[in-house]
Amino acid sequence: MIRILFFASLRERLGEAEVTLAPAPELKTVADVRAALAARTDGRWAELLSVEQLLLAAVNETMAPPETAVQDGDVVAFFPPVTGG
Amino acid sequence: MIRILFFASLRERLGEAEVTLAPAPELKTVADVRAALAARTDGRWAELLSVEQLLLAAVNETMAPPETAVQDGDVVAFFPPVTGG
Amino acid sequence: MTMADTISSDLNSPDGPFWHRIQTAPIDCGAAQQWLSADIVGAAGATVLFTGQVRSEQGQVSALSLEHYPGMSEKVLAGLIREVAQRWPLLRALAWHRVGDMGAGDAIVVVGVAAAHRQAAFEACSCLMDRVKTEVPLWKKVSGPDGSDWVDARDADLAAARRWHDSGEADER
Amino acid sequence: MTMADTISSDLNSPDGPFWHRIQTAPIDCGAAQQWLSADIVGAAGATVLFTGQVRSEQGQVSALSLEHYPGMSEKVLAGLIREVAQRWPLLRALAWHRVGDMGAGDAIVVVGVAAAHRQAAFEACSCLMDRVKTEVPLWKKVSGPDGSDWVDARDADLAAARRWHDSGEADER
Repeated sequence: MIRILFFASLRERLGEAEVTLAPAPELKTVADVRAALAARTDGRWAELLSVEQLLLAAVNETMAPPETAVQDGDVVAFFPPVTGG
Repeated sequence: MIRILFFASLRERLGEAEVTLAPAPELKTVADVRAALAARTDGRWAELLSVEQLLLAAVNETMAPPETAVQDGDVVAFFPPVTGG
Repeated sequence: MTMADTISSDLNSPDGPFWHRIQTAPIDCGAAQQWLSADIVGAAGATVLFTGQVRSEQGQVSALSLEHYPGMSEKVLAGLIREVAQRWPLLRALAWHRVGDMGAGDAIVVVGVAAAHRQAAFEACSCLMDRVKTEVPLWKKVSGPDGSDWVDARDADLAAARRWHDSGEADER
Repeated sequence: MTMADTISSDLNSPDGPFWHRIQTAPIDCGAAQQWLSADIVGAAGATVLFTGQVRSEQGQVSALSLEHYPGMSEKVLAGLIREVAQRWPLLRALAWHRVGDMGAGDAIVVVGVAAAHRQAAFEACSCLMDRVKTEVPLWKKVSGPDGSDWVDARDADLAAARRWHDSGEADER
């Protein structure tokens, strides 16, 4: 399975902190995972995960651009630009 | 009288922390005071106060370039470049 | 997986030269300064310590809540310290970041370095702080009389962090 | 009139926004940080604290003695703080300098500022420290196994201080 985490405003607006996706041939990259999530028709998934939204991603706790490869067992996280400090 | 103070290595090498000079028509500026001191023939005054030595001066606790006016009652200080901090 | 409410494990330690920490407990800035200055060989001539505190914004901010990505935030913080210490010759460096709930005036973050000379210390501390602001997965939510909302990322912070990329480090990676 | 061995009078005070001090007693850096952070209106988002300490220089320095020009050193220090606070919007600023005898690892000077934003805090603190190094009448003498000698002024320090003149302040005077 691919574990997917959401943080901060994205987590709050989705109403979910975590979902899982079954690995599939069409889920090769971070961009693919995001597109799969944006294809969900329940709730605000399409809006909040659309490519128009400025979101960052990490794969296994390392920042990951959209083309980063994803495989079974990975943890993918999506979140808004960071605002610490 | 004009009070003259010396600090740090200059004080140590002169063997004096303070001298006084009587006001005189030829003692118009900091440079004049320095020249008067350098004219002393006892000890190392000529060497240590010569214009070749890199020294700073203050008049009444304010940094003062050589052309600064000096008058009766002033406190003039000479010292090497500062090394605090 | 919402707000982290545990103090993260310390793989690093006060005994080594680098010390990062994500913590829910209040930050003790005095302790940070003391640790930086305690260089037993006496080779550190300069320390620079930065603290970021919750601003009240004329009463518009009464509380601040900080969420992080547990595990990743510690990892990124540790990596930033290592990178900064490769660019400037540092004897010690620390970065402690608070998460969870805090109020106006509370310290959110403390970042500090010790070096032989002050120029390196100022630059390294400033760089480390700019990168903490833009690279560690942390998110602020502020509460005030009009309710609460997430803070937007500032372009000025991204520009500040880019300064350091333009002048070396990132180019070499 | 040799080594100053009195704590100079405080015309300024911990109750105001600026605090300068020439002191023979050891410097308490934690107290400096605490004072900077204690901004009751919560308007200060950033503090930057610099400390300079006696370096042992691989055992070549066992003790350091600092002479100053009593009266003038306090006056210059106070003036520098005022000038820096005119250039950057500071909520608090302090500069405490130790004089007299100290040993390796002891703090010689602590300079710190509090501001709304970090860029101003870093720049103001760095500028204040560069100017303290080159404008306050203070002189270091170091002692080691080979005897003692006065420290020469460094060109690098003068160059560092000039940076701030070139980019504004001094031009406006």
